[in-house]
Amino acid sequence: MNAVLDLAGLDALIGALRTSGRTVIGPVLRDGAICLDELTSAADLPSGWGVDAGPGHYRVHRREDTAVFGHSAGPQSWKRFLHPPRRALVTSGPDGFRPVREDPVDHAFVGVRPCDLAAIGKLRQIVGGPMPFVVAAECTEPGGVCFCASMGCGPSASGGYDLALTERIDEEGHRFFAVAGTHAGAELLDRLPGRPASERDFAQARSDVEGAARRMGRAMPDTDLRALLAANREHPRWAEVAGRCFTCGNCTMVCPTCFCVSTEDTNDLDGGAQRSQRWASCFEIDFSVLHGGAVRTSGAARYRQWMSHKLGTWHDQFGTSGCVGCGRCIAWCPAGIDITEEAAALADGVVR
Amino acid sequence: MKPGDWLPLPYRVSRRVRETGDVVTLTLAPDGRSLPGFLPGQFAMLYAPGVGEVPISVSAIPGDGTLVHTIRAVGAVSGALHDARTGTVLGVRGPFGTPWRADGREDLLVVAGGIGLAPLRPVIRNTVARSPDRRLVLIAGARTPADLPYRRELDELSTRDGADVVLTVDRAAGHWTGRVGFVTEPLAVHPLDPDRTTALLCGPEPMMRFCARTLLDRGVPAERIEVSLERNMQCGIGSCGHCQLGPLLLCRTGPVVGYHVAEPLLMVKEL
Amino acid sequence: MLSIAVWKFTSCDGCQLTLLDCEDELLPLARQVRFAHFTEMTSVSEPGPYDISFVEGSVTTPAEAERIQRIRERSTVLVVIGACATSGGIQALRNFADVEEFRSVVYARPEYIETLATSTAIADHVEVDYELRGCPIDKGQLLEVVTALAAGREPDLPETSVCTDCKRRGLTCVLVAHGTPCLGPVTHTGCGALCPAVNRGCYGCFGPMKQPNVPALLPLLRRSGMGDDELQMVFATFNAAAEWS
Amino acid sequence: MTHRANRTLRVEGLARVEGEGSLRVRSVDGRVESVELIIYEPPRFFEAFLRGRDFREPPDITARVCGICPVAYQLSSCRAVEDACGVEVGDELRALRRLLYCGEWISSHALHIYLLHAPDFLGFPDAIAMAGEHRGLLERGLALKKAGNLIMTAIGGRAIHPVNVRVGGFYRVPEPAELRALTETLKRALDDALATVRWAAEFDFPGVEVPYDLLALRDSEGYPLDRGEPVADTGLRFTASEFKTHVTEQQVQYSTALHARLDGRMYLTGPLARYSLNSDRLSALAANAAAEAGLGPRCRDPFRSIVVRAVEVVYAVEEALRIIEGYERPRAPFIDVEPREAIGHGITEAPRGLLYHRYQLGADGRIVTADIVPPTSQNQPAIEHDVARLVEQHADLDDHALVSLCERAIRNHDPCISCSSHFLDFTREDR
Ligand SMILES: Cc1cc2nc3c(=O)[nH]c(=O)nc-3n(C[C@H](O)[C@H](O)[C@H](O)COP(=O)(O)OP(=O)(O)OC[C@H]3O[C@@H](n4cnc5c(N)ncnc54)[C@H](O)[C@@H]3O)c2cc1C
Ligand code: SF4
Ligand code: SF4
Ligand code: SF4
Repeated sequence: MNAVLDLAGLDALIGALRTSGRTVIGPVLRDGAICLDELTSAADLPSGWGVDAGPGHYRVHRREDTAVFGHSAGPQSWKRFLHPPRRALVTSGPDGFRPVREDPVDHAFVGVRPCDLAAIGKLRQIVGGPMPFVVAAECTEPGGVCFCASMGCGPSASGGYDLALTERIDEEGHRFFAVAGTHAGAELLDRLPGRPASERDFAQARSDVEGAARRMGRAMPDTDLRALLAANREHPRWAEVAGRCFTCGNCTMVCPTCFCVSTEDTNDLDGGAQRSQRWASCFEIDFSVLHGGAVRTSGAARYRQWMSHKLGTWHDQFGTSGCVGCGRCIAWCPAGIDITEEAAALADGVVR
Repeated sequence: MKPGDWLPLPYRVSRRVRETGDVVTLTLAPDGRSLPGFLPGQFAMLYAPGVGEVPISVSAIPGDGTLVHTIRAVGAVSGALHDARTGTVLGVRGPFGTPWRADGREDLLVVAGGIGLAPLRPVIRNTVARSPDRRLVLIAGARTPADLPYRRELDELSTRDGADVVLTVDRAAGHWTGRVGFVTEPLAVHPLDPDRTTALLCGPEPMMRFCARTLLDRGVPAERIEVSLERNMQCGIGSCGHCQLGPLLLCRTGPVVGYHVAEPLLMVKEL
Repeated sequence: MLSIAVWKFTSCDGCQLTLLDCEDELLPLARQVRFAHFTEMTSVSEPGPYDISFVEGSVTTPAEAERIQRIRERSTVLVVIGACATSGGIQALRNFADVEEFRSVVYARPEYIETLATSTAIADHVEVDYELRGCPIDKGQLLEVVTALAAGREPDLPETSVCTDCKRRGLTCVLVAHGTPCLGPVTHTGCGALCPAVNRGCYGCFGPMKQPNVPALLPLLRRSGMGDDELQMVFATFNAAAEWS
Repeated sequence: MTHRANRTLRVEGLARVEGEGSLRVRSVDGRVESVELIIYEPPRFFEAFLRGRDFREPPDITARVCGICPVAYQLSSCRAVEDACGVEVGDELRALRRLLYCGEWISSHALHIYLLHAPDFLGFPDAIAMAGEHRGLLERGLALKKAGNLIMTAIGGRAIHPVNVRVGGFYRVPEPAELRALTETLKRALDDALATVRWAAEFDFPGVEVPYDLLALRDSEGYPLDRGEPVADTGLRFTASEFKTHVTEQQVQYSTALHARLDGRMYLTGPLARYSLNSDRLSALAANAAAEAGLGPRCRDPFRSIVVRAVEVVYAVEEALRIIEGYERPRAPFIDVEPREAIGHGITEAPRGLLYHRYQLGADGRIVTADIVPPTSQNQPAIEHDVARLVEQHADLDDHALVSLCERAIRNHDPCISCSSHFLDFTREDR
């Protein structure tokens, strides 16, 4: 089922999701970036804000139009809500072990870009958890660090959403071509104030998204990445990247699929203890610690782990790539290290 | 995250046997619900409440619902487990990981270093109990004679027909009249039939590499050499990411791995 | 009951004040531990030995160099707290200057003042068991050390960058998104990314992380507007004598 | 009874004061010959290494002088640098600074009242022992202290060495909601503060009056915190830039802190001086609490400083509530400050009294010279004098009792020894 919504329709969509008891999360402008936060209405969306992103560089800028989804991936990802940065697991005390039960939050995600939609799928494959209601925003405007097309994860949403919107602003106004992906999505769409979509609406939306595929800022080399990384574990490039890499862990933290956690105990002052987990990164030296020391101490080994896992061994472990091409790790790496460039260097046998 | 996966079951220490100066064997009895059965080579995540949780293999499988673990105190958590008195409640999750593939009829060669004997002990016991005619060679090493666990059992084993027990230590001390040196030395010369030998190795990584090399040189194919690998493990269910060794997630596709898979990975520094 | 001693060397008192800033925890804590020596808080002073000694401040006088030895001998676990104790603190700026000149510039009668030419970390004098970084230390980390040691576990004191906590908090990177110079990528975490949370770049008060890649940061700091002088100064303030590279 | 003609009293390691110091009193024939408050806190040379640093650095650097009153250092230094650069922040940013300062006053005073000073009056070695019998009391004190720290954390990022203060204002100004979240806590704190005044008023006071001149700031409106002009009860009044012509410092052999005089006379700064010169500027509620506690318009009894501090806490909590209520987010978090070749002075009222900063800047924005006079070095001669008088008046006490009385006399002034040792006059004064 499809329809065309205007901004009021989008607002009604957010309103309807809220009335159904869901916490609606979507993009908002905060601290000079497009962040993810609770939406109370469509007015919270970053209308007219776009993004310039490059390696180690990100700036929001005013757009010429009032598009609300006209920005590429920001500093946060939906991982924050599906796999929170810190989470209590188990408490122990005189009465034994108990799981920490959090009040389940019924989330609705609005404005999920196709790369992130793919990421949600990959992440949930590993960490599980309830599926939120997802309103995808098809990508009509990729950013400077995007390469989802070359990862097969965009720019069009290929499923996993309840509703998918394609935003368009032209002489005919500001509107969203909406497609339902699930029964729940169709039912909701049915209740929204929109008009039925025409063949033309459909064609326009498709051509906008196809156009986006041609405007990706970057591309992953077209090769068997898994084989490439497996074959290059001893490549001199690793030591070279290590010269630029801070091992600060930013890339893994912003990556929408990096799932690693460390567990820790905390003791309260009355004899009880709590076991909890927090986001971890393979860039942390302690990550690989064994009695006697860490396995990966050099920056080169840690960078190799990250990239090889994302692009290579993820296939062995989970049957798919760990990268969706959202480009966050490129933009938010302070040093601007570019996973596509590093892959290309391996593929071409280049050492800087 | 499925919280159930992270929720330990309470087990009570029902027996505590001192093996060496820093090694004990604990028998744990379920304090309520019990976990599914473990296979030799598999491990549990043992939780010392408020201190931490670490992977520990089963060192015997009594079959009565109890779990037996042999623990060497090396740090805070293993130290707390080692110190747990009878009656102490510990948390247990499991079973996790791959078992030793040692059910065939061919000769069994078991090579262990130090506490590495613990995960291999169930295989030895099963073989003795179920396949009395199967040839069994055990080569075990330790730093000093006092660090060799299960001494009585090993002595008993050595009297069994068809079982060769070779013990060696890095440094002799006390009344030791046996061998001094690395396990690779007896391994290089001990009679074995490479065409019908399955080798199981457990111990420090360099030791396993040297032993595997020796066995390959003697003609045992990599596919019939198994090693038990160690990496940092925090979940046991493949979702914390710490135990990666290249393509492997050792809590799931390990810890027991065929040497044909392990070798190329172990050759890479800091993988 | 653990006996705890708190010692002051050359410092500002801020790190030990952190203990008194544990307003909610102080009374529950007092049921688990005994303050056997803590001049800022109590007139009681026991001779020791102590289960845990917290040492604030750096060594800047011959008497201090003497005193830390005696404290070490009487302490089972010795925890150094704060930038002064872990790296010599801001007063270590003298290490790069002429202390005689400092002394005469500041004092009318320099001969009255007994001071060493350097301000040094406690670990330069005795063996240290745990290190709490920061100028000042973080209250949560302080409680973590006490509760962990009381429970017999290893304190959880990550040695990675401030960035990891900045991201866990969901903050926007000020270096990437605002072009604000930030030492987060090379600074030891533990503060909870306080500065980025107020749109400020980290100025490194927790000192260098393990294996900091400072050379890689310099061009970025330059690009975001820092001159050579500023670069010099930003690494030479609260942890001037720490190993930034 | 050990009335001895010649005696030496020693207190090694004064407890429940901030920093490290000791006391030596020598008396001959019942007359006190010398009192030495020995500050062996090693010097840290702040003024020396500030030379050559950037003009934007003093707030962060000088905060590290003292972990108990970092905000005072940050704000005195900001004001001095801004003075040198010829700028002043607007009312909105000033209000936020004042709010931050209220936080420090509340926290620092609550610390002193409950954890350091009250055990003296109730006869305990420390607050934790006191809590053994009066748990509720310490809980109230800690709650009050926490309220102050919450204000500092909300604005400054952390309570000790806040990260959000800069020359010209702040790095980030809080959203109104972030501050209003504190209102409930502060309302409870106001009740606690009032209860603190009533409680402290009931203590036993030996009833002494000090003779020194009193020096405090006087603001054009309100009780002085973040600005004002120095005034003395002698009628003396001068501007910040004249501070060093009236206040002179001298080095003494036994201490790493300098001793200050006001036009050659011994003087006191801090709560007693502030209150005595500004009691007309208290809010109605605070003034009322003071009156009920039996404080007149002036108070010269250092033992009663605990009551004065409690009154100041009432004022600071009320002031914080007032500022939060009227708070609107300033348009910009800071004003631009361009360096120039000039000298600037800044004085604010730290919890312990006047804190003076002076910076000479070069045209390139580098600091040429720096001078800082903290409250404790100004009060040090007066503290010693207090001790001397007590020893003479109570010569009949045994050593133990006399020593503890001396210690109390010192604690009355809440000396911050960490601060005082770090500031010695920058210019050479050989006398
Ligand atoms: C599959 C497997 C089976 C094991 N079986 C046994 C056994 O039967 N008996 C035995 O005594 N030991 C066994 N170990 C080793 C044991 O897990 C470590 O000795 C233990 O984790 C050390 O933790 P600690 O806190 O005491 O020491 P620390 O050195 O303080 O370790 C700190 C942390 O590092 C991690 N860590 C350190 N060493 C290891 C390690 N070797 N493996 C995994 N994580 C580690 C843990 O997360 C630990 O909490 C096994 C390890 C693995 C991976
Ligand atoms: S590896 Fe980089 S581009 Fe790929 S999904 Fe992660 S953050 Fe995005
Ligand atoms: S790249 Fe690193 S942090 Fe990310 S999932 Fe893989 S191992 Fe974990
Ligand atoms: S962000 Fe950096 S400077 Fe700021 S508090 Fe943390 S460690 Fe200190």
